[in-house]
Amino acid sequence: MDKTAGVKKLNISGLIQEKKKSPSIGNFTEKLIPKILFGIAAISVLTTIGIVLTLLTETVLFFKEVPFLDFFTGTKLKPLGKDAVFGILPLLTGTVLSSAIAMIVAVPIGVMSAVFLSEYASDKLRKILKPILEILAGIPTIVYGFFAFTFVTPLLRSFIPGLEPTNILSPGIVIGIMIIPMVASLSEDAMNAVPNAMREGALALGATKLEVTWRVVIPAAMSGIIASFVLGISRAVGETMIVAIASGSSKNFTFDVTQSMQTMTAYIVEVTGGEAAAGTTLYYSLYAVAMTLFVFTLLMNLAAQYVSRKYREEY
Amino acid sequence: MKYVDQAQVTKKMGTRLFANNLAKMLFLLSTLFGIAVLAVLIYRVASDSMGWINKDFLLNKLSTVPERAGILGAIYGTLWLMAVVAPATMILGVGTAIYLEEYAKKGKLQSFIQTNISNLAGVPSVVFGILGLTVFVRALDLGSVVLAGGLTMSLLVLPVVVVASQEAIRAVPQFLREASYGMGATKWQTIKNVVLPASLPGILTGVILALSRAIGETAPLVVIGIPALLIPLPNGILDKFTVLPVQIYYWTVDSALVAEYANLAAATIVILLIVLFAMNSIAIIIRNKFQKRF
Amino acid sequence: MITATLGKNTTVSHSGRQVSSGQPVFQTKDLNLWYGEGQALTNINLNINENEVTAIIGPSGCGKSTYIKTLNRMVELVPTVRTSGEILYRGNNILHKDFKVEDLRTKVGMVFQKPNPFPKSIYENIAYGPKIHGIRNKRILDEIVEQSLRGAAIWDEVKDRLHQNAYGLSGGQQQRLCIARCLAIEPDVILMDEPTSALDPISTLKVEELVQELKKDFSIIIVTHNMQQAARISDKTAFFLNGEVVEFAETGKIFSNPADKRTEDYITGRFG
Amino acid sequence: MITATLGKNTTVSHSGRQVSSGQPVFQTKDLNLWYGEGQALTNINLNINENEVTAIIGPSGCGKSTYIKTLNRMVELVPTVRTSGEILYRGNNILHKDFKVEDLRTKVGMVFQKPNPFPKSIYENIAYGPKIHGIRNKRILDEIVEQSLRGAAIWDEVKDRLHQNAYGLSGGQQQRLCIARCLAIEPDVILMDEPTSALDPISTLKVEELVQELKKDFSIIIVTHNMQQAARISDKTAFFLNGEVVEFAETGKIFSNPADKRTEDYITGRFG
Amino acid sequence: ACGGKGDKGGAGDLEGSVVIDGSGTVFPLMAKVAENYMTNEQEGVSVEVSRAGTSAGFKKFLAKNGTDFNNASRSIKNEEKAEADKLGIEVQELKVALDGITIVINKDNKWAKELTQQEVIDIFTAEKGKKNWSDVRPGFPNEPIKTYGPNENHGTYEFMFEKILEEQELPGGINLQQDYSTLVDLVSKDKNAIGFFGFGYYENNKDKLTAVKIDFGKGPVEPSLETIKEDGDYAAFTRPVFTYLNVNHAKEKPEVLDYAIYLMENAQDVAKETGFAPLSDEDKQTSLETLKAMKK
Ligand SMILES: Nc1ncnc2c1ncn2[C@@H]1O[C@H](COP(=O)(O)OP(=O)(O)OP(=O)(O)O)[C@@H](O)[C@H]1O
Ligand SMILES: Nc1ncnc2c1ncn2[C@@H]1O[C@H](COP(=O)(O)OP(=O)(O)OP(=O)(O)O)[C@@H](O)[C@H]1O
Ligand SMILES: [Mg+2]
Ligand SMILES: [Mg+2]
Ligand SMILES: O=P([O-])([O-])[O-]
Repeated sequence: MDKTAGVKKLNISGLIQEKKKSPSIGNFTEKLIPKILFGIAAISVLTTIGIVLTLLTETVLFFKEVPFLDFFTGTKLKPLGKDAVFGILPLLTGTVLSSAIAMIVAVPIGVMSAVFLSEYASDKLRKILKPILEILAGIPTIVYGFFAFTFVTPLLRSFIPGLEPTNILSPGIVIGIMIIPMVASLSEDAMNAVPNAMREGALALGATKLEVTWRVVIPAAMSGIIASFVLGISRAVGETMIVAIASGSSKNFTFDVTQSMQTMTAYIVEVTGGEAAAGTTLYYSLYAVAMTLFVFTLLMNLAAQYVSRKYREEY
Repeated sequence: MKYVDQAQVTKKMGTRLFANNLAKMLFLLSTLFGIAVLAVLIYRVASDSMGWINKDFLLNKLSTVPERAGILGAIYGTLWLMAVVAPATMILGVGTAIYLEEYAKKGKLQSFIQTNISNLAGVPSVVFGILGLTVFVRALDLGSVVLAGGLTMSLLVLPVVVVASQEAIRAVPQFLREASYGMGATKWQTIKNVVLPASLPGILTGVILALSRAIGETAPLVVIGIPALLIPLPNGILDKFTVLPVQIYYWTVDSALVAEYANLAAATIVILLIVLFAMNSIAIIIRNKFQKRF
Repeated sequence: MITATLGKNTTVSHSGRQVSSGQPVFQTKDLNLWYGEGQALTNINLNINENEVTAIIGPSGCGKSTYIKTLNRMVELVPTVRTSGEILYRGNNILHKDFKVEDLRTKVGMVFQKPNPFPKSIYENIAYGPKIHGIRNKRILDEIVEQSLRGAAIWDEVKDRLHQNAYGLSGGQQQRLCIARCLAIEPDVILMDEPTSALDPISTLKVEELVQELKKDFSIIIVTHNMQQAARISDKTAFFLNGEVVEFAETGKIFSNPADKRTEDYITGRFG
Repeated sequence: MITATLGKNTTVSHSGRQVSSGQPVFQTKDLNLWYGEGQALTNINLNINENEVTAIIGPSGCGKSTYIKTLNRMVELVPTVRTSGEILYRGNNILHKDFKVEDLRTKVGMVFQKPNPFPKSIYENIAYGPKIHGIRNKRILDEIVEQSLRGAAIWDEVKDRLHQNAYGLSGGQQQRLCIARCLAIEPDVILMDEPTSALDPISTLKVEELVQELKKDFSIIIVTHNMQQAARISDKTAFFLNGEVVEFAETGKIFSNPADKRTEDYITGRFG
Repeated sequence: ACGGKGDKGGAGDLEGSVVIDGSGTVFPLMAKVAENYMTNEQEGVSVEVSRAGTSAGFKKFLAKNGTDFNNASRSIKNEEKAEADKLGIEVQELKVALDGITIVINKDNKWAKELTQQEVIDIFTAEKGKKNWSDVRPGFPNEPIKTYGPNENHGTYEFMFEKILEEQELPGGINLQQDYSTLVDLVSKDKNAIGFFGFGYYENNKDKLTAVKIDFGKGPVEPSLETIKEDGDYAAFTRPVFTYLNVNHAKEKPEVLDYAIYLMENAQDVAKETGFAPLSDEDKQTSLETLKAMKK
């Protein structure tokens, strides 16, 4: 081939036709790829199915040995030893209390941070504060666990003398701190979505910023804010390492937050970390607890999606 | 007739403005609260680790003697875990995203998969641990090795990668696809040569964020079972392993026995946080550098 | 405390306010305004009188909105804004930093280009202003709501659905609702920034009639792109160009016999 | 394999292709097209000839883009599209479901309204087409790149920066790059959808000259809003209105002596 | 290849892994031996040690592909032996060292530094209703007793329950924990706490805890490496600790047997460091001979 491009021209279309004739797998690939990709996409669905199936099969076995009602109304949990008793209420109270404490911390602070960032802070300040808050969200939970155990608990014990060395209060507070960025960022998104025209309308009536925020912005952003709470609860309920480290493993049925308590997640960690020999009731109880946890968080997530979709304000 | 008494309004204005200023302070304090906690946390960890982070700590294997203990095994374990999680999430996450964005018809199936993914994102990590224990460790009989941990972790962080990749793919302008189709390219050629390269920065950002999540997760690995004492370094994905956060967990729990373990835990936390900050910075750099090129 | 007062058709003004038409409510003296580096208003001098409708016209970007937003200091929502000069509202310089904007805005109401009701019920929209200003009594609120809605000529259309969301109203109704919301705090002056530009002709007509009605009780400053509208409803007209007041006079004079060539060019549609 | 053929200035056509000017490349028969429920094209009948420039004009929304996108079936990217009728490309019905669109698009290139280079180097932009069609040889690719860039009259401007990102080029250069990219697969027909509407006058002129040049080797169909452009560069002109072809004739005739009243109204600027 | 004391240098020629679970009491000793083995003897062998507790460990030991060793702070039960037979697992008991159940109290507890054996039993059992310290002995403060101990996964729990408390019912209020570290922590932070676990966990946390001297009838005895002997003054609370070897594994995997031999040869030195009383030489030699016999 002589190389004087520009004078002599390549017959490109000829070249392309030539290539086309040679047997190619192109067509085959083209048909195969979507199928492969569908298979890959199906894995996420399979994961969910996998979770449900593994939990369900063993849970069913569990309920053959422990009556459903006894499990959900039992206030006594003594999973080890000869005369084991399985009542989930101690775990439920532990979970509910730690999540409730977490929300008591996270909701006001999260929403107030969101208000500050979205309504009061200048652009410059927001650009500095937000990423720092986001760091808080990216810290591994084990680090919070360490923090709760070695710092927050001793700190609290210095002015709550009755506080046990492991208790549900301290991890509850720390879970709350961990959730603050999530509540703040989702609530702020919701507030940012409120059109400025609405704020102007209120300001023009002589409202102060606080009145605008309280009576216009927050009501208008309510669905998003509530969704952030619901997701926060779901996170708090599912949180594991902080409670595993800092709340102890006492299975007493109590509402005293200064006491050591166990959550559903910490129970799972304790039982799998110790003994999880297949076939025992103890082993099945793991799945029953996990199933309860899964159903609970699933409902929460669906609720959050529902709230933010259904009650999205029309403006 | 007037209902609004201007004099009254003016009189009350002071209180209202005071309330506003007070609230503003309160809101500012709330925001600073989170930041203050972060500062305290970092300060505590840093001061507890003071003097414990050195070359030996990074290069020694685990030991029951605090002065000799190092985290090389946990670093190896973390790296091997990433060697499973990175490709697995990349393939699964990006594949799912491509399917949902480019191939799936908008409809029930697509929105079902989409809802499923956002629900999966909310499943507690211990539940993934149970799934990994039941399926990978027990049913597939892998044992609690890197591969089992890695696959468990991949499923856990999958939603992060899927959502980030979907956003990145959606951000590729339609006109680039048209340009490619216009040249006679097939759909897959277009995706491979145009869509994926253009969305790569966004995808990478998502993958890095997912990996940094995986690096910090503890619960699922504790659930699938990691020995309390494991000294040899893992040399492949079928070896037993430990990772940084699990090492922190054991040292924190045992700090009641050996006080110095708390320092080792703090030192390991510092290393872990440095790794995570570095990863997140890289993600931010990639995002900023390649943003808005079209 | 609650005395039945003026219906829609009475021409008596609000009790308790001195009525001496022609008295200035706003006196603007050498007002300059910058957004960051860019000057948006230059040496504005303008007196706005009580119980008149003052129209502000001018091409897009000439500073009309900026000017009326300065009158209730809403312009400050843009963080980079700087001003010099004075604006006296009934004798007090509102640009002085000690002046309380919330007070000012209670007396100087504003209606925006796009209707912006709150995502609340019609009732709550109207009651919002009185409530924040401390009126809590349900009976009084009820009366304020009715009076304001009547004042904005929308009472008959909404009286049966007071507790439904305001977003169920048509655009024109929403705009009159916003006017009613403004009336509910019984302002002294009402600022309107192109209040009809987002509305259909019939709704526009209704709002225009309403403005004519309101002028008996309030001083009104209205920005409009629509020359005919300015001619129809205003007593005085100010023509802005590039951030300056080119001409300010009786509306009749501006439209029939403008002093400035540029005014003439603009109102005859030669630019803008 | 590689046969040297006609240079830039020869009027002989590409080897291997029958050249008998006036022979139809596209015959459209009773084409109807719907987006979902809305019909966008109605009973189109149109023959497009080889080595001619065919301009398509008409007011916005009349279906011009839809029509030329049907010619390479790009219109199918909208999932709701349905068609009836036939389009024969060199005798084969391209609307038939067995027809391979990729083959069609290799022969029928397209240039879009907004320049849309890939976010790759200039070289890679041009090499993209040949590569996906299986040409991997670096030497051949080099030649194709040079030849195509020369063909699009942009070689001299970019030859020193072939490996820089195409987004560094000006809008006009980008558009010629896109034309070059299209030439690199040596299509038979080139479709252009308002190729100059995003460009400045000088770039527009360059592209117009290029079209004149290209017509020697390719059949060109160009959609334009610019009547002068259609008159300057096209041989035939089709006037579309509401999804129908109102008139299709020699460009000279359309612009000097249109048969249809609506065509006349349009080209004299009475609507559109 | 045998890893005797002779060939030092840590460059052993064996490869593979040894999996050990079971007793938390034995864990510190076993972990140290394993660490020494991996650093000094066989670098190629991975010895991993966990601490699920004796009973929990037996469940993992007596399973298909079970662990190689199970550490135990009690001897194997009959039902566990039966399970081993059923699975065809040949089990070899190896006595490793001696431990004394140590009753610990908070450092601030200045009243209960000495208790009689019966008082200990009363404190940890329910029927006697000793809810407050003052119920135990007049003069003790009128404050609630908080009892702590390892949970049912642990051999220590069973030893306490079966041997010391003679299977009397434990009160519901006892705080049972999985991890010994947690127990140490809880007792060290709770003034009214009283708990029990192996001597080693006390020995290594002397600064945080006080060990109760027990009066077995001949005056208070403090647990120590001297008193914890089979014929020592603390003998009533003394128990041997074991590790159980899966002999099938030992025969299949040379590293398992090698480790067992290393363990028996070196455990006694490590025992003292970790708070265990050493075995008699006789016991040690018997075990070693049994193990060496497996080599063929
Ligand atoms: N937030 C802002 N930041 C910077 N410049 C602004 C801002 N708002 C307005 N401007 C500038 O100030 C000038 C006057 O704007 P203004 O909105 O007052 O014009 P207008 O007369 O109301 O125009 P229109 O008729 O389009 O509403 C314009 O040049 C505009 O670009
Ligand atoms: N993706 C689509 N979905 C539904 N309708 C469409 C779509 N694209 C175009 N249409 C409709 O089809 C008709 C023809 O559109 P088309 O884009 O072909 O017009 P056009 O002549 O190219 O206009 P313009 O000069 O503005 O580019 C229009 O009524 C348009 O609204
Ligand atoms: Mg304006
Ligand atoms: Mg078009
Ligand atoms: O952990 P244990 O020694 O009590 O079984």
